[in-house]
Amino acid sequence: MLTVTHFTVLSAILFSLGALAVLIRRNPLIMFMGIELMLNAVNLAFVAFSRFMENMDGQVFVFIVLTVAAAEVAVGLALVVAIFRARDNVDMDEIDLLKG
Amino acid sequence: MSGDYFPLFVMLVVSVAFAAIGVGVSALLGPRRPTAIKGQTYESGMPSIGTARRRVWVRYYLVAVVFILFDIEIIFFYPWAVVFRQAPIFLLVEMLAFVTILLVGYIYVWRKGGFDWY
Amino acid sequence: MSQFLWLIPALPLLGATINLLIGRRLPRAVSCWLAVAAMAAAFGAAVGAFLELLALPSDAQVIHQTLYQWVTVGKFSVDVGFWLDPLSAIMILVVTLVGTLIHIYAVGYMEHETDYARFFTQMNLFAFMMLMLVLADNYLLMFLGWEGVGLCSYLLIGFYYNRDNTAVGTDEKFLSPRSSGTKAFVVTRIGDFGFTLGIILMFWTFGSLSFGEVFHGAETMFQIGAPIITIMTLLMFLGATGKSAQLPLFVWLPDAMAGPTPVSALIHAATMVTAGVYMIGRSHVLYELAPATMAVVAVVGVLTAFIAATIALTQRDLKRVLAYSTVSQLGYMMLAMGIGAFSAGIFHLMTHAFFKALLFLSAGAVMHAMNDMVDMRRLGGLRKILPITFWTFLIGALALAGFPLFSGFFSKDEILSSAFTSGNVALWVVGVVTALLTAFYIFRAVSLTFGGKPRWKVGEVVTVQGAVASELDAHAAKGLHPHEAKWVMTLPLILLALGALFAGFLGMPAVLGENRLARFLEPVFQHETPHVSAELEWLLIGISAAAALVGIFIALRFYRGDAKTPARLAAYYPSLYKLLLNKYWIDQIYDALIARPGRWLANAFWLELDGKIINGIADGLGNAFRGFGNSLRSLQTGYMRGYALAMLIGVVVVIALLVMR
Amino acid sequence: MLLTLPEINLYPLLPALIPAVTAMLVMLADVLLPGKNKSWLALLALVGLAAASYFTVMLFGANLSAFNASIVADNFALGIALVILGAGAATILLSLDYLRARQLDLGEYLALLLGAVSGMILMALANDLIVIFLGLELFSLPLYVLSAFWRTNDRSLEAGMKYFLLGSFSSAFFLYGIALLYGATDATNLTKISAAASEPTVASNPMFLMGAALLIVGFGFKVGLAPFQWWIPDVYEGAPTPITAFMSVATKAAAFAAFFRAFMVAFPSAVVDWQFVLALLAVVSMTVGNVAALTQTNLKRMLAYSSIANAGYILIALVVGGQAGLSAALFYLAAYTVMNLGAFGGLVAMGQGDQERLTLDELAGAAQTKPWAAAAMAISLLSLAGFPPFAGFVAKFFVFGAAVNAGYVWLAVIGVLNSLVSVYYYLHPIVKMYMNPPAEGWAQAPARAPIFLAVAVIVAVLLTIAMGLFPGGMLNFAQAAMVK
Repeated sequence: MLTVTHFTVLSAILFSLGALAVLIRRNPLIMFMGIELMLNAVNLAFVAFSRFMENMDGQVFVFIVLTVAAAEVAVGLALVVAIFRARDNVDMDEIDLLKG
Repeated sequence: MSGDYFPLFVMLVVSVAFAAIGVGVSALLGPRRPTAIKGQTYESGMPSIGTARRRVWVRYYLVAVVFILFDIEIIFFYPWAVVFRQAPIFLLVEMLAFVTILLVGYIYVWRKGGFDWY
Repeated sequence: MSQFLWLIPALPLLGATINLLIGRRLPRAVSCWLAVAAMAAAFGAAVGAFLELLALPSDAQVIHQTLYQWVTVGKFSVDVGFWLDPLSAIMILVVTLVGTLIHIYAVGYMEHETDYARFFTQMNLFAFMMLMLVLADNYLLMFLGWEGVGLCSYLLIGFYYNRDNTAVGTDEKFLSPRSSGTKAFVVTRIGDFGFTLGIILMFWTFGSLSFGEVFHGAETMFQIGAPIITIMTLLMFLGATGKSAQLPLFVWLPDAMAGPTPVSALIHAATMVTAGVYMIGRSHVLYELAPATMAVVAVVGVLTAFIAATIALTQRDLKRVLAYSTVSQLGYMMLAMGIGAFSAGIFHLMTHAFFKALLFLSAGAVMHAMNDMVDMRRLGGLRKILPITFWTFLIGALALAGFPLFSGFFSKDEILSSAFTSGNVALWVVGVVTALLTAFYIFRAVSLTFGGKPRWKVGEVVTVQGAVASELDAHAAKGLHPHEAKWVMTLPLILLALGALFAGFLGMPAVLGENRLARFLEPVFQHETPHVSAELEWLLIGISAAAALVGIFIALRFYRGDAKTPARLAAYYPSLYKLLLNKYWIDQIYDALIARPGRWLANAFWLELDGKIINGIADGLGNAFRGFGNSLRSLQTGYMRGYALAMLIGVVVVIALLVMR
Repeated sequence: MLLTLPEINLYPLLPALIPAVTAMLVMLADVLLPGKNKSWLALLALVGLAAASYFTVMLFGANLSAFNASIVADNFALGIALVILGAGAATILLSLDYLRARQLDLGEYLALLLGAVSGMILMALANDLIVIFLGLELFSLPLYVLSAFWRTNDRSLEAGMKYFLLGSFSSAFFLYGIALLYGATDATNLTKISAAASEPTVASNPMFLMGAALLIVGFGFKVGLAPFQWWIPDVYEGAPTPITAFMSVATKAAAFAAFFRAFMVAFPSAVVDWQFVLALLAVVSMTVGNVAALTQTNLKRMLAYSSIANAGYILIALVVGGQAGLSAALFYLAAYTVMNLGAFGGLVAMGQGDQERLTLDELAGAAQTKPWAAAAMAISLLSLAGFPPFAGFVAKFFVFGAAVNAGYVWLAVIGVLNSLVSVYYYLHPIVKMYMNPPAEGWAQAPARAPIFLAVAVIVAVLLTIAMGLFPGGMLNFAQAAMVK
């Protein structure tokens, strides 16, 4: 029988994987996918809690989060494109004009 | 609980099997005489040019982004539709407000030339 | 009048504001005399307030005026309010009177300066801040003035910011004005840290910062020797050691001489540096509850007086002799505070303001005549050429030396006899020896500067070391043609000389007359002068006078005409002479104790430091912090993924801290 | 499924709603109305902000709440809203000539700025974690874009990209925290969370504590607390200067408002011992910010580190908590807003054309070439350094005083020590401007600052002085503000 713990653990694992992607990848698109994975891990947690507590709020939150994620995608892609146009390269390890 | 989903499961199996059998049988029985032209990507009858792995015009990205933004708003229509009958006037006004905001964005993208197809 | 107490600080503020906003566009004379007028008007207002105070009965001699409530924290609030009692009355009179005279002098002294508006803005601003400090009715407002005078001092020391070196005609190496300003700022900041902590502790203890409530609370809540009061007073004294240039924080004051001479006279002799003394006098209720602190104050004071006097013995730069002398005299005032002779300390503060301002301004007149050269080895023979300056300097020197009947004699004698009668014979002995040294070094300066034959030639061009002659301004290029200054400079000298001559009669010892000053201050300090027999008093006066006379005599014999005797002495006791000449290597000790570890720390972080090694605590601390800062900078790599990782570590730490607790 | 109709009362939401509507109007007017010169859009935006301010003031004292208490318009929130509206208006004034000199699009800029203002005010008004998250995203997304708004400038782009990636990274943590708290308490409303947390089983639930910790992370990122401060120096340096000014003050105000409300309402100190953790973060932030600022030569970067340090000071007020902490924080935020806007405004005024004077060497002698901008900057920097009698001094006194009153003497002492250290780097530019000969290549003839810019800077400086000399009125107001 699946309990809320299973979902919590799964969502934690997914969240960590997403965070890991941000840390180890250099391409902002992939890092961004990692962030999306983190958000969706949270969505999973929301849905699971909502289901087990029989409280519909959590599911509504998922919609909100999805919308926010979509808006983030729009902004993120725009930034990636702008950077690519400016320097033909989007490797985050080479974007280090600002430091110190 | 799992009983509720049993018909769904049956349907899934049947549909997968149907597709697999169709493709599999035609692959087994059909004659195969490949030529260079036959091996080309199908482009609605047009001759294909260049490789598929090339850069795409950046305007496509804009279309994609606009699509995502407007597409994602659809998810709010589902819960709205589910409860619509319970308070039609109220919910209609709500949705009108929502759509109006979207419309502002639409007009903005349109006037800024986001849809221009040149 | 009592409603118009605020006018006293407001007038200089008005002057500063006008000069700040439109001073550059005003004609020079308007700008300068406006500043003088602001000071003079403030002096007038101060006299008015003083007369009104005198009219009050002596048991209620306080004018308290609250302008408005400034800040409020919970049930406690701080007002912008002024507190005029005999103590602050004396201070405002001194500040405005001496300030006015120095402003007048500065009109002449700065006549070749193009940036006069900036100078007078800052001078007036300083006067405003100083008056706020003195008139405040609570510690927070006093702190405002305290910080403000520090800022003005910093700005004015660095007034000649575009010069790397202001020491004309000498081979000695001094800090540039900019570095001197920074050094002053940094070193006093250490003291300010203590002062701030003291105020916090006070706030925590009494829930108030107004003088009335704090003193009342201290008297009713605490026994003598209460630890919290001792800590509080010690922290506040740390602030005083910074501001009033006491051991071990006095190192900034000699370098502060890089500023224009009127600044040295006003800020670094007559007024700002006495703020620490004033603060302790103002807080005497607290200090009397902390005998341990009082002992520290007295010992630090007398040691400062002695050490600074010995350093002054060998300085070659006239202004630096006076600077060390200021440190030394401030030490006397601290000694007075430490032994509970508060009114004696304030008395000396007052007389010192006159005679030290006089000495500085006279030295400034010498510089003015000698194209800014102050190395005494190249002066000499100026007695005939600068007669007024000579006589005023001489009067100042006699007062400083404690020559009988001059002002410094009475005030210094009162401190010394208080030390003796309060049973601190050791302090008294050191004080008397210091008095002898004082007389010696100041008459050494008199002899070398004015006596003997000129060690310079008419028409000789003196420059800052390494300067190219073609870069000199027209005046300096003409070479030395010393002559007496104009009346705007000599008049203040004469008036200050009168002050140095006669101010002492306000506080004569009982055997000679009456100590009016102590009686005037009685409502503040409630201090009863211990009754001593006339014989003892005569004896003490005699010893003081003898010390002064002996010192003067030796100096005149040593430096009569030529400088051979000290050279002979230096040959006999080379190590002692060298020790004194190098100011006990105090700067070097700072370097070893603080600067080196700072650099080591920086190197430990694999950092490049800019290789400039400057002496002193300032740079030591600065380097340590800068090293720390650089190591933090090196963490800010610009790589976003590194930031993400660091954030993730932060997340883990915060979770751990919160969940584990 | 049964639908319960929510009570719709938009009145308390007006402070956030009006800027949002104005943003849409600006967008429409920008694209629909003809004409090349769009400067009047700024007027439209300012009118919108003024209207929002009017309703904000009208709402004072009413303590309204709406949307099932997920929006609470109490005096604290409204005070913060006023600060944000003022910062928004000042930013518009600072930006006009900056944008024109760089040929950047005004309409888009204004719409994004107004959107950010709306989100910030929503965050300040929110009493529900999801609404807080919505507000946070609503202002973060426009700010990501605005940071990269000068898109022909590599640094601006880099700032936007870094801000975006790190910002969404931290938002994910924040959201995860919300999910965990939701799972632990079955609620996202702060008041309900507080009620649920009074049960020991909930309060000791690691999920609950972890949720609280992740909220600290999210808020800490936005306000710039160490160790979540990494983005601040890079983004502040790269972003267009008016946007840096706006971010430094308005983001801080909004995020701190929600931070305060979340921790003072949802997690009573008896239940979760967060004071110690926050005190630790405050100490680290103050120290890191001040020490790292010491060696900076670029003023924008220096002010970025200073903003980290200031976040630390304000956090002390949260640790103190209660009425005293709240009013201290509100005053501090208001003071920080005016003095930081003054400093950044002076910095904008220093520029010529699309060239900026940002490093200490470039600023040398500015007192001669740009006397008014230099004076404004000098006063603002002195105030930031905590010199009496400017706003910054009173603000610091207020925060440290509250800490001492509450028994956090050690925290106040560390704060004082830090602010003494900070004096060096604040004074350094002043020394450079006033005590150095002018840098080469800068016009000797003082070019007059554009009128809008001048108005914004003068108002900021006058407020800096007024709040220092007469903090009484502001203070009474701050004390009247409290969370219900």
